[in-house]
Amino acid sequence: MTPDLNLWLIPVLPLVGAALNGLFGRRWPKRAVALVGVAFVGAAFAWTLWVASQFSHLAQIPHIEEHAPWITAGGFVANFGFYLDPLSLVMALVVTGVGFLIHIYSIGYMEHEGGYYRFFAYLNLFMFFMLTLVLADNYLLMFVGWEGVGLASYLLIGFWFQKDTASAAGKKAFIVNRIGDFGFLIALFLLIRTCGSLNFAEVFPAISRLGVESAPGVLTAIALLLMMGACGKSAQLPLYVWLPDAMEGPTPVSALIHAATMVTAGVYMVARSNPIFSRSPEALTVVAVVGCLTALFAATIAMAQTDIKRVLAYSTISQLGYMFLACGVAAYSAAIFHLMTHAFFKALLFLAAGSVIHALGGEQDMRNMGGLRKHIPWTFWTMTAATFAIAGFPFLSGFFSKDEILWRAWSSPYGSWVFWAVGVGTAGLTSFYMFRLWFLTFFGESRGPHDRHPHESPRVMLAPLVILAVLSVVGGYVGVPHSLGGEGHFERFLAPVVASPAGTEHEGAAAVEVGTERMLTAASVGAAALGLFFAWLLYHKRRDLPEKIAAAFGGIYTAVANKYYVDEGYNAVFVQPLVEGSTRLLWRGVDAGLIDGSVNHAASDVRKVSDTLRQMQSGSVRSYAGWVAAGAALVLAYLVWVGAR
Amino acid sequence: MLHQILFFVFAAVCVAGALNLLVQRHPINSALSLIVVMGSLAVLYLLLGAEFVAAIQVIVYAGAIMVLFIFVIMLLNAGEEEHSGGSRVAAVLGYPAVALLVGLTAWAVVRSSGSANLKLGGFVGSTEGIGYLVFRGFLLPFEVTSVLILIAIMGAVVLARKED
Amino acid sequence: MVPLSYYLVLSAILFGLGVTGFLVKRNIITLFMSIELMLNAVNLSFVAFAAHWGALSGHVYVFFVMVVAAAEAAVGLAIIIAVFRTRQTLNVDRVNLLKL
Amino acid sequence: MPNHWLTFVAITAVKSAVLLGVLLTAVAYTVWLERKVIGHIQNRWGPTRVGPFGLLQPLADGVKLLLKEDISLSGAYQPLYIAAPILAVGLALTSISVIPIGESITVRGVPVQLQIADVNIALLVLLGVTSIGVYGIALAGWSSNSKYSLLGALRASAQMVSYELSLGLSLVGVLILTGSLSLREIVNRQGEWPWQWNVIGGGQLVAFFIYLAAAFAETNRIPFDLPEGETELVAGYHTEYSSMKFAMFFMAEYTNMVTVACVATTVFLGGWHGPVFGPGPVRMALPLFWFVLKVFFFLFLYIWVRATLPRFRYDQLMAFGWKVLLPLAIANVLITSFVVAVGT
Repeated sequence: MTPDLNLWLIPVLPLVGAALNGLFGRRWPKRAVALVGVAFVGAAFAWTLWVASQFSHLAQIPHIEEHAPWITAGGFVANFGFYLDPLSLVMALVVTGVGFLIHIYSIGYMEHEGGYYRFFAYLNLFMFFMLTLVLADNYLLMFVGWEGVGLASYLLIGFWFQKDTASAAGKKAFIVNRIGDFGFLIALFLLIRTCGSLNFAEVFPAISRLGVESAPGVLTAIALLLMMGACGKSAQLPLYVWLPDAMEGPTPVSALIHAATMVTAGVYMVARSNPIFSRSPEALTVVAVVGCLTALFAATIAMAQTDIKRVLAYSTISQLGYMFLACGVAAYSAAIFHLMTHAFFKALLFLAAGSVIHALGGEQDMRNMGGLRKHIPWTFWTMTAATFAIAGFPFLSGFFSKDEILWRAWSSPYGSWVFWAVGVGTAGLTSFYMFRLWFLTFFGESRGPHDRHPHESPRVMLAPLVILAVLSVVGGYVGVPHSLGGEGHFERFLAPVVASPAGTEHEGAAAVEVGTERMLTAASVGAAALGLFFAWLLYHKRRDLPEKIAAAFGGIYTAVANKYYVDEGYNAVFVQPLVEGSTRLLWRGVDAGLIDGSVNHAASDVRKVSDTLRQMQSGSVRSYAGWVAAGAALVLAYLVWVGAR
Repeated sequence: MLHQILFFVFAAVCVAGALNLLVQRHPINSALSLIVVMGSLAVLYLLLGAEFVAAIQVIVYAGAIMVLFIFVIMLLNAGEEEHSGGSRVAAVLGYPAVALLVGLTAWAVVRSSGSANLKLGGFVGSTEGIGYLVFRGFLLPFEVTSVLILIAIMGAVVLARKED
Repeated sequence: MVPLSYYLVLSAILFGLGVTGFLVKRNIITLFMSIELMLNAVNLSFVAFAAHWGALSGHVYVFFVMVVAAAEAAVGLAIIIAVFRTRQTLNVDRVNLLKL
Repeated sequence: MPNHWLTFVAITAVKSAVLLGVLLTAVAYTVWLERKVIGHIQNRWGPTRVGPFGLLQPLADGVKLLLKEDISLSGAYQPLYIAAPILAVGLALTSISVIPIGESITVRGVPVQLQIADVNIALLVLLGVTSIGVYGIALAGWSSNSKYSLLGALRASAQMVSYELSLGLSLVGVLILTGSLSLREIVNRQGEWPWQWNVIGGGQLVAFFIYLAAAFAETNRIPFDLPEGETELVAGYHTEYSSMKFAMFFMAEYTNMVTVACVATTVFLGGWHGPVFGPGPVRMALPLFWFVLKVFFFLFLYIWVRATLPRFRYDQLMAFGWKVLLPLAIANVLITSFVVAVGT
């Protein structure tokens, strides 16, 4: 007998918080709002921990709890049901844990902002949808969560809706996500057609019965469409453009939604759908290529950004690219591992960046920072931990997870040395731009106004930083790879979910190539060190060099600094034609010409006809009587005619 | 024989009265002609054995409704009808239509009724029978007409009241 | 012995005269009288049919027609008075506009 | 050949002639009676000069009226001006024809009813004729082309139409009790003694008074004589009439009085019923005597009221008719039908 874990509590607790804050928070003091917002998320976290503690006792994996029927149409059934397996457990822990920390951080960060209750209500709402997404036992419910986090993201990006850029960024995020969702929806339709169900418990066995596709078929189509959805949600090429703009939202939002959790939903979804992807080599290749390109592409942009949050945003895109690269080489556990560590250190980075911004009273431009090391030591040290972690320095969390991915990219049957090379190059770039950020922010002389007095953030903000810093440092030890003397706990834990169909990679790779793996590790560490060195050289030692380099590579630099003009390109290729088309064709042509025109013409025609008919309405009673008499005579004549026949 | 004589006499009076209604220019003469028509119709009703109907024809129509007409004519001091432009529609459509109506009806009636004859005293409608019918079978219509009358009274009062 | 059709034809003639009156006459009151004439013509056929079928309901119908005629006369004459009050005329040809 | 239609015509003609003669005489002497009674009430003698007790006065009046100049008005609408009095008197005389004044008698083997026409729906005929009676007055007033006449006529028609309702409804109670519209039936239902008459035995006392009031109004008698109220309208609808035409209106009014009295007698006071006793000829004559006596009582009441009550104001007249008499009459009908329904 499987114990009832009441999984529904995990998403619903934040929903209650959202409802309370949303409905009544306006009249409550800030302390009460914060308490409600944090308490319900904390409760969800606690419940998740309890569930995790019970996990090993579960008789059956996955553990499914059905609550109520939702849609029953013909043979198709979708229920409100929750699905617990190692994957969703890890995700739920990450989401609730990191979410809880960020909620605490927000208490301090949002202290002086208007709409305090609104912020916490949205944040709780986000938690609800995110947990629904993670715990759903079918694609449809997952899609609800998927759309819901999009909504929450939209609301939070546009939290400062008075700012044009913020509301525009919110709309942009929403619209770009729509494109991905469109693919996701079609994938769901195809799934229904193929499997007759959207329940994971029915879909995956059904998929498993199908063989690996030798030529692109319906599974490839489904996988690619799912990937399209993932691209939208997880900001991959070509749909990544919304994420940098999303930095208009408050920093905790950037940390929670646009770094740690929501944007990883795509990775989660791909990992969740691994039975589908694994049966379509072409789709896997596409995923890997997209991930690879995104990683490299975003990293290059990050190098030239000056806004601290934008650097982190492109970094996020780049790291997400890593995860997709892992997925693309069927190393789902590596992807999830990196997802987890990334959640720790990227959340930490954002929060620390928020702390910096907080310290400087809203300054986000790194060119105006510098020398903050002494002023905000806690922030500095936690940020240092995170920077080293993301750069992949040995024995920090990022090192293990990134190394795992790079190794898989090399060794997996779907992998190739190209993926590895790009990965290593990206790792070097990552190291470079992160240390650039680090040096620009904390070292050298203060470049800001002289009357600036940076102050350390309150404890309520520092506590999450410290916790996350610890996690960033040690978080990788749950999944130390074999080659580094680890046990691969994480991988084994996730194995039941992401077992590859043919069981190809694991056995073959393990013992034979330990040497190769060690070599590769050394290469990536070298790349990271190189990145550190150049950053030190350019942004600490020789401050004049960057300008010279920028001048030397004028065109390329401008292109990179302007994000390769992708936004402008999209604008010219997609947005302008649409606007023009709607203006010329839909508005002037269809609406004004056809719809309004037909209405107007109908009116004027009716007027003409009635003008003619009006002549009958002379107002003369006797004329009316004449008509009536004529009508009566006609009726009578007809009746007589009928009768006489 | 007697029936035929009486019928033709009073039918002639009826038609003459109706024609007079049309010919007379003064509304009061038209009204009196109409009273004559109604009176002779009452006689025809008697011939058809409809005593009660004949009586209320006189009481209600001649005695009440037409009094109302006369009253209004007197009140408004309506003079001779003036000649005003005719209605083309009435002339072109109306008169042929009337001719057609009467002609067709007469033709249809004569053609279909055949040799159905009415005997004098062949059927006498008792007042009691009508009472039973009205208060049993036609109770609802009867009540509805009472409401109608009430509405008409109120309508007449509202319409004819002088606005202050 | 009078055939039923005599009564019916008489009824038709009276009705036709009523319609003609409505078309010919100009005085509103006379128009009303023409309507009454038509109603009477119909009543005649009711009574004739009642005698033919030996059914009293024909008489009841006449009774109802009279009730309706009375109601109509009351309201109609009230309207005539109202019209005369505003337009000082009873000629329908002068009363062909809704607005004064 | 007792059943031949010629016999019927002959008998009817004779009856009509006799009744006409009696009626006109009665009318004439009602006038005399009125003058006499009012005279005495007002502490005068009334007519005394012509004949004993002025008994020949009506004859003299008739001769005078006949011989007076018949003024013809230039402004009058002649056809109706002439037709109106004829209509008035004709209708007045018509209505008396359905009133039964006694049981049928047998003359030379032929049964003769003391009634010109025994109609099933006599009461309806009476009401019909009464309602037509308005036209005489209305047309007279209108055709005279005189404002007094017109005002009188307008008043008269409004008043008569209004009170006709109460008049008719006051009779409905009796009709419910009797279950017939035939006056003969109504009389036969009542007994010899006053407590067997409809007015008391039938519980129609209220109806009787309603009828009384309505009848006064219908005949334009004081206190409801507004159509001819001489102090305000000169003489009302017959202001412009003189000579025989005036006499006709005069006759019509008094005939109507007699008719109304006869109807009251028939419907409420038991008709010719009364204690019958004595030898054969007396037994034959008594019913007729009782009938005449009751009618005389009624006429006396008319005169008495005329000498006693002042005239109503017009709005009072209308208010009384619509707000007092009509509801009372309706209540009477309801109560009577309820009692009858419970009784059966």
